[in-house]
Amino acid sequence: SDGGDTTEEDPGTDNEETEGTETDNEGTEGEEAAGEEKILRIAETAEIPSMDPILAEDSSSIQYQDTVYEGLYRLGEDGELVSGIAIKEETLVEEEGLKWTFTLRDDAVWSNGEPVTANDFVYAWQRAIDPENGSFYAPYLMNGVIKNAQEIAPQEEGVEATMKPEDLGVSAPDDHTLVVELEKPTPYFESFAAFPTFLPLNQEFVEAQGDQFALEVENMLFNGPFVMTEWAHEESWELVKNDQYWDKDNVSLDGISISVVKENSTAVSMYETDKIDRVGLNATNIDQFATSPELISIPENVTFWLKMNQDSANYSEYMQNENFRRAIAQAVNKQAFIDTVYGNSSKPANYLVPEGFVSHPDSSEDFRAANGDFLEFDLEAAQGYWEAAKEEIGFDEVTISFISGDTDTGMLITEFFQNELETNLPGLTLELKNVPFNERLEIQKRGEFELVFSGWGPDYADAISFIDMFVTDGPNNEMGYSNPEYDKLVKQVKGELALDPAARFEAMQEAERILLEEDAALAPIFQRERALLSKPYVVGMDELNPFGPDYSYKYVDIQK
Amino acid sequence: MAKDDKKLSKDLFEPIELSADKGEELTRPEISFWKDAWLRLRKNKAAIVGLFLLIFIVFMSLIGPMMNDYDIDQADYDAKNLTPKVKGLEWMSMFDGKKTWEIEGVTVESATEAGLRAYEVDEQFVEIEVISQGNPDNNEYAKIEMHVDDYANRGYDETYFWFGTDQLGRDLWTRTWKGTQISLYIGLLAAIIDMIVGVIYGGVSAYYGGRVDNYMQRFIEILVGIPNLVVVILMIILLKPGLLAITIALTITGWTGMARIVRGQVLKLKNQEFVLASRTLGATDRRILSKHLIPNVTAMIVINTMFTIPSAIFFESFLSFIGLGLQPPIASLGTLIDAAFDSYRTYPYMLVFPAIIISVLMIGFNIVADGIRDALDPKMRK
Amino acid sequence: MEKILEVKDLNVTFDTYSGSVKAVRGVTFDLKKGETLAIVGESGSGKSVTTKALMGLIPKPAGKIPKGEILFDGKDLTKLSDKQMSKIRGRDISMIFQDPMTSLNPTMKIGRQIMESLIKHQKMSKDKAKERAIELLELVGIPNPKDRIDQYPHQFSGGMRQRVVIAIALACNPKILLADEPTTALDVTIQAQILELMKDIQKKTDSSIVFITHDLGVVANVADRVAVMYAGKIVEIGTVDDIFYNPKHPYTWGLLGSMPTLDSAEEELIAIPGSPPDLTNPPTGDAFAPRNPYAMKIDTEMQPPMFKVSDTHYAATWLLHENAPEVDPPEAVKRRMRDFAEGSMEKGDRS
Amino acid sequence: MWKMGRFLLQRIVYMIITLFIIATATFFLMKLLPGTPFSDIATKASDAQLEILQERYGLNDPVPVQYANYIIGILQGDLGVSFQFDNRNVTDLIMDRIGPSAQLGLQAMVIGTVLGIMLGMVAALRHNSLLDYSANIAAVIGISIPSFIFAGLLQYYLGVELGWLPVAQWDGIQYTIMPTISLMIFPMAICARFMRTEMLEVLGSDYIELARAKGVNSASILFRHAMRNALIPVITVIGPMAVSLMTGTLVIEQIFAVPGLGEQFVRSINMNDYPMIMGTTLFFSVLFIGVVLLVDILYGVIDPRIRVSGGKK
Amino acid sequence: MSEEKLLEVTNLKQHFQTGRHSIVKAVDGITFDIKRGETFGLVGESGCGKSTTGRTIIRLYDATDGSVKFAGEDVHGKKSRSELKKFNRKMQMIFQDPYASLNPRMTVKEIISEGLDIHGLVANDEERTKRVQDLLETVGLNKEHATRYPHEFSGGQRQRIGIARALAVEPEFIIADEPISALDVSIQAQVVNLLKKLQKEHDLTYLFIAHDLSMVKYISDRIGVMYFGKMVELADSEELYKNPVHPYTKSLLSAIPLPDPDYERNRKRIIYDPNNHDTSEEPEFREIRPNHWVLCTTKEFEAYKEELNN
Ligand SMILES: Nc1ncnc2c1ncn2[C@@H]1O[C@H](COP(=O)(O)OP(=O)(O)OP(=O)(O)O)[C@@H](O)[C@H]1O
Ligand SMILES: Nc1ncnc2c1ncn2[C@@H]1O[C@H](COP(=O)(O)OP(=O)(O)OP(=O)(O)O)[C@@H](O)[C@H]1O
Ligand SMILES: [Mg+2]
Ligand SMILES: [Mg+2]
Repeated sequence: SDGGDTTEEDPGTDNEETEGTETDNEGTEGEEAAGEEKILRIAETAEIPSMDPILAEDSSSIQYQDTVYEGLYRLGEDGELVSGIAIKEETLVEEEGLKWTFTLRDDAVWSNGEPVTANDFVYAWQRAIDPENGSFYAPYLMNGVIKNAQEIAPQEEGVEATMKPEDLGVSAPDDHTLVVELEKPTPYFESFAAFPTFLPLNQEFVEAQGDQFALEVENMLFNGPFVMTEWAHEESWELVKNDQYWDKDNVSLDGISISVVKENSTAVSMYETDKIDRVGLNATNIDQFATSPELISIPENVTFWLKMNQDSANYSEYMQNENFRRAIAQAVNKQAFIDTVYGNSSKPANYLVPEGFVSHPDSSEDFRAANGDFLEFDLEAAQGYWEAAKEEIGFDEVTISFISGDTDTGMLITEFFQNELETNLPGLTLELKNVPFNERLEIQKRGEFELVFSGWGPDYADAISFIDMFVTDGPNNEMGYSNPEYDKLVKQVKGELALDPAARFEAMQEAERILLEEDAALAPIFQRERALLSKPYVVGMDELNPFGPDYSYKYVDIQK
Repeated sequence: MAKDDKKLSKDLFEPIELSADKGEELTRPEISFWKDAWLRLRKNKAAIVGLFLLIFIVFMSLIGPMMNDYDIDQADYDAKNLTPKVKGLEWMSMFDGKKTWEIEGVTVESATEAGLRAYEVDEQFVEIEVISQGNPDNNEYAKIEMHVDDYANRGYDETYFWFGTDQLGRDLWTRTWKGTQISLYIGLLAAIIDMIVGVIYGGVSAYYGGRVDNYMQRFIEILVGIPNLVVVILMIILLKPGLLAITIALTITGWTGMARIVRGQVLKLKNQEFVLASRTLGATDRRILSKHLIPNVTAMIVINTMFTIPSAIFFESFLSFIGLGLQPPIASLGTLIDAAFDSYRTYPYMLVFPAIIISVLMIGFNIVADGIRDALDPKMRK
Repeated sequence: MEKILEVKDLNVTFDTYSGSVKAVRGVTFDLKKGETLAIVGESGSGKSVTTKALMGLIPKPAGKIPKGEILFDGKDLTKLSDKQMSKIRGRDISMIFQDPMTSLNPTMKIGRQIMESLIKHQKMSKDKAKERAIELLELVGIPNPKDRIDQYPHQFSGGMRQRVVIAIALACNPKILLADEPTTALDVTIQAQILELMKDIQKKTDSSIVFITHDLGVVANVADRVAVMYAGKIVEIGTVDDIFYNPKHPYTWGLLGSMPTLDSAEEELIAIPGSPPDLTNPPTGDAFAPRNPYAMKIDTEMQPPMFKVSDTHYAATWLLHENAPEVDPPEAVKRRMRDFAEGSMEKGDRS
Repeated sequence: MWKMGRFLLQRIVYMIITLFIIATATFFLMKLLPGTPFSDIATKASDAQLEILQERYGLNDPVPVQYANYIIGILQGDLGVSFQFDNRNVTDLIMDRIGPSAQLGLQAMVIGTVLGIMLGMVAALRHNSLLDYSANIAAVIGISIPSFIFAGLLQYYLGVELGWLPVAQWDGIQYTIMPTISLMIFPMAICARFMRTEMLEVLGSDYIELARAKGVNSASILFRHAMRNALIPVITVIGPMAVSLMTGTLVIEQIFAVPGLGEQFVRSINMNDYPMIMGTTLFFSVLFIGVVLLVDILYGVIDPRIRVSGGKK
Repeated sequence: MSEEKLLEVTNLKQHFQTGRHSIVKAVDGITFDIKRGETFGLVGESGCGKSTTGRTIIRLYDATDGSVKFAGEDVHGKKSRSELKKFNRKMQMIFQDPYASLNPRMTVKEIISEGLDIHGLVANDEERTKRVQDLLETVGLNKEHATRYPHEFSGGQRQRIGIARALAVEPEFIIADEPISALDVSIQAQVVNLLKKLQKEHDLTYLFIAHDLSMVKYISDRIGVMYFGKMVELADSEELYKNPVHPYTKSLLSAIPLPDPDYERNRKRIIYDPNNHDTSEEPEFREIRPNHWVLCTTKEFEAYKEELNN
């Protein structure tokens, strides 16, 4: 996620925990008036934290790495996986999904002219899993999926590594063939092929750069649709169409120019003065553009919720009470929340797995279709549960803590919840804590809270990305939720059901139902949409990819 | 001259006894120091205006929140972002409760329609003003101004929010005056800390001079050198947010400027003869500082306080921002301004009122401070 | 002798918080070419304000000249604008200030402070002005003037600073030199040097001097004529001999009596009791009356006009009225007058 | 001259000691900050990985060892590498960012001070006139209203509405105008206030009267005679202020998208980027102490009565 | 006047370090004593070290060398707080500048009662008010003045306040540092008369510093003449005035302007040139006549003697 910036400000795409984003200074692209050059101009809120693929952890790094590098696959115009360096149609999956053989195209080259070979992948993946190199994503994604990854970079406490990076289940029989062996059948492994951690690297070049690799333009080699020509850190960077890219004929833009603008109102002003072509809007300025023909809204696969900590040191008695939780979950007017805090067309969420994210492998029905809504706003019901909880626990008044970020939006959020919950649930008082993002994560980790407002976006196109969070003692559970039935389902999903996509899908739906309907463990609030202004001539940026980079700039065009 | 002299009768030239002491008697009746100061202050018209402003604001901060039925945390989502409306003042566009939106569209009609839809307004509560008809051939949009009577539209016909409402639909009048209370408190606190810590520190440093001064000045440098933010974040962990935290944060950082100023002045004063005189009487250093030196630095102290107070008011909003200040829903002028700044283009009224109050407060304080300085300076007494 | 300056019924008031201070109340005198007029009087009697009025330096807007004329060169200086005045200041009329410690700009080199008016009034080039500045410093007796012009005031002793101030005043050979207590802050030896210097220069340039002081010894040394001021008015004016040997005003008596003589015996000095009146509400009668041992009823009711004693000698006291009783000056003053009359030769030998 | 040298030497020794204490205090205070530089990624990273990272940056050493290493680094002129920007040198990062901040700060200080001084002088000259009152009220408003409000208004009116100036970014002198104006209001107001007070005193002094008696005209009196003598308190105040302006102000930099140091510093703190925090702190302190020293020397230049070594006693 | 020596100053030196290598020898080895009940005048040109002598005696400065004994006790020796306090009661000072020596923000009552409070001489406010009123009366002011501020007074009145402040603690010895230089003549007389009256009434001893010889002569019993940090001549005032020996003294006397125009027209000033001294040996302080001391070399001593006898 993005390097620790306070999260409300942050698009919060990739699977990191995130908090309501108010804005997203989304790319702006402006085109030179002259018309001959198609330059897309965008404003970002922050510097690209890293251009080293194995260190890509945030939406910005992922976005720009995807733009200048290319892996086995990439995301196509509609967000589906398409051929990248590997020719998708020729990929072989054998041994019940345990062995994947990719065939690489022979016309792909690095920006120094050297061809991209299978060895570049082997080197890069080994480099990624090597604990010495400090990649968080590599073990997170590879362990338990790619053969021997777990032994090379064990993540459990006290477990020593028993293998070396060379033992990773990936090999290059020849320059154009890459063989990957998996630990167990993993349906979503395919999405990895488009993820930055799995990008190829030219060993000779990388080693020559030493620890300077990817720090400056000179320290990088590109093989994607664009190359980076200028990188003024924290100020701006320039991408120019890659003339050596194998599919350059299908790249429409001549270049992308990105500037860092932290202040949303400034970005809006720049948009208005025609300096940028796209800008995110937040609650404070969306009203002003409510009628603008240039206003668009893009749904995201990000859900926000209130976590209710059942392990709370002083209030576990309350927090473990199902009626208590249910009362809280159903007492929040989610639409009012969206109107107040974001003012855009985000949708109230009565679920965990976002709408439009994944669909049933057989029926192609959306995940939501079968599961529907849980824990909708229902004041009467909520108050009923509340009374019941009061009775069961035996209290009249209670003060619990509520944690949110210390940004403007964070403050607004806390104030909203304070007002809403205290009004709707008589006797409840929220003690508010607005803390910096870092501090909040620490508090969450230590479990020193009762309620926290947070959200999650997926790294890959599979509902397990969400479902997996709430297994007993899961690293991101953080709220003391534990249900053996739920754990069992998750285990099955990750294990024996791997080869039965439909059953697997349904098991996840069942898990969600248990979590929300039976246990009311989480209070879902909303699924975020981005409101932004986009110049009419920008084409190909009206939807987000379901995971990975937000947009595929390869397919973006400017049509005046 | 000569002629008139003749008329002067002889008895006028009788010698008389005039007591020599008479010349030394007071021509001015004796009045107490405070009464005298007050008289002088009263003569200073500007100071009276300033005093009136201050009293008005203090008074309003106490009375204001009680003047209507809203609470600072009473949110009504349906009433959010309403512009100010005051009964009887509707003829002023500032207080008519109407919002103006600028809308562009392909044609005037489509723009109107888009506006009605986007802002969810019923046509009857809207006045449309066409700014430009647009020209579709030229890709030129039509532009209209839509004046929306939001109160009526949302069914709040008979309601008046004098300063409008905020994003959560809370009454800004109440919040602003409550916030004024807090900011007044902060300003006072900062001034007191400045007076106590800064003045004493600067005074001691300059008075003892030499090595003491050298070390005390280096200490200030160290204090200024260590980043404020680091210290403040540490305090978040150690302290519960609230008045104590604010007080401590202000105490740690607020007084160095004052100390430097006072030091400079005391350096100038400390060799004056009246100080030496006191020393020959056997006065302790403490006495010399508190009775002789500090009272003679008041002018500079007053001026410097004027910088301290607004800085403290905004420092408080910064503290609130990082969770160390006052906790929501309580607001201060600083936090109101901070929060309103983001939407100042859409809802300028949210920014305007607290900004005006803080400015008026400072102007009032300033004039009064100048006046008080003059009034308490015996030299101004004639 | 030709009159170079005429002051007629000059009044100066200051607006203050507590009302308007009538600092100068109808002062009339004239100044002849080449003469020295000394003005004496108690602190606050309006001596400085009078000279400031001559210079057009009454601080505005508090100070005003509600009445009166100052005729110089056929022009009434009270009617001139500040800009016109600034052409006269420093060139035709210049001024020596009382306090050498504070009247030089501490942050400007001595040389520049002298050159300033030369450049302005005489349109000299920088180099010329510098030469002249060195000459002037030499003239006022400052050794090594070449090095000294590049120093700052704090590097000069009090006496030297006062000489610099004099050099500044003399720079443009003014027709009138107003010296406001130029030696009060100096010790006697330096005072004597400076007085000699001023007389010297006056001889050379034939300028007129108005010399303010309250030291009667200094007056006796420099003055041709003397004006005695009290509470904003001139109460007695005459030649130096008139004033010292035939004083008529009780205030003048008081002044003369309060100075110890080097051979006076152990006796009490004759102090003037009390302090001067508040000039916001000047008394209706004679302002000196409350402190006057010879006060009469009329003193409390009417201000005395100027009575003529001789062609050169006038005094404003009812004691000179024909109806007034004859009074003698106090014993000490009489004795002093006697001493003066007979023994100046004898004392002159002393040194 | 050599007296001056000695004085400087002595002050520099003090400066080094002061810096050392600042570095030490900041270092240990920072260790008390919540979280580690990696807490934001800790959701995905396992403890083992964090361990490796901590090891790599030497964060597993006992604090005294870390401290010693850090100080040794400083002595060798090495401020370390940033945590948030992998492997990037702190010195380079500061140098990258100081340019815009310093330029804005300097411009704002110079223009603000000059205008403030003028305003203060005029107000003093026209004491108690309408002009004086308005200048005073303007100064109070300038002090009472935070700079970001001016920034926002300027950006909207001059940038968006009138289109006279670019709304943001950093690409030439015209980009510096609005941030400079927003930044300079505060120093301007302060200078005006102090200058007025001091000027009133100076204008009432004997040497000004003497200058007027010389026939010097008003302008020369103001600029040649009065100004210099009134500058001492102004300099005392603006010295340190200049340092804080030149090392960047978060809000203004954000509003105008200026790649400056202020913004970077705040982020470093939010991210526990220890080397960046330390580096910036030291940088700031060196500047601050240097300016205090400079101010002391300036006292002597402005007022020859204050000897260099007499500035402090 | 008794023969008891109240103050003995021996070889007193006060050097100021003004730069690393520049030293101002403000007072450079002076010796004299003051008897109980007498007035000792100290004259000399501006900057010759008169004030410094006074201030060193009252311990505002620590002496560089030499000793000051007050009533037999060494003033500059180490002292406890209470001893110091006692000393501060016995010796007081009246300052040169009546404007600078009164705190502008204190009322007269506060100023005068400061000493009373410091030394705990009054028990309550009533007593304090009473004492202050008495003191005001003593110095010729009236009690209504107690509530006023210094700037409301004329210079002479201010100087009286300074005197009242010094008297408040009932000292035995008062150093009057040019108490009249800043006042105009008529007021000078008031102050001098007052000082004399007080001396009679309270048996005070004065060290009276001034540069105006006629006033000093009038008030003092004995006079010391200082020049550049050194005492050049010391004698009874009559004697000094009648038979000045040291050329500097002569020059000083000749410069005093007298309020007699005839005399002034004829006056001849004697100019002192320090270079005319005999430099063959270090000058010493010698008694040229009983109780008449002068700083001179042996050669000069002879010459002066000769001159005196003529
Ligand atoms: N700027 C002013 N504002 C108000 N009153 C003033 C001002 N200047 C002078 N005065 C008053 O005018 C009167 C005359 O003052 P002036 O300075 O002429 O006295 P002086 O005779 O020169 O006394 P000194 O011998 O002390 O110099 C005094 O009462 C003084 O207070
Ligand atoms: N604190 C000090 N530091 C350095 N030099 C000093 C100090 N105080 C006095 N001096 C110097 O010592 C010398 C004697 O000063 P002092 O004040 O005793 O003279 P004075 O005889 O009292 O003169 P005046 O008649 O002007 O009061 C002067 O040259 C003065 O500059
Ligand atoms: Mg005068
Ligand atoms: Mg002295």
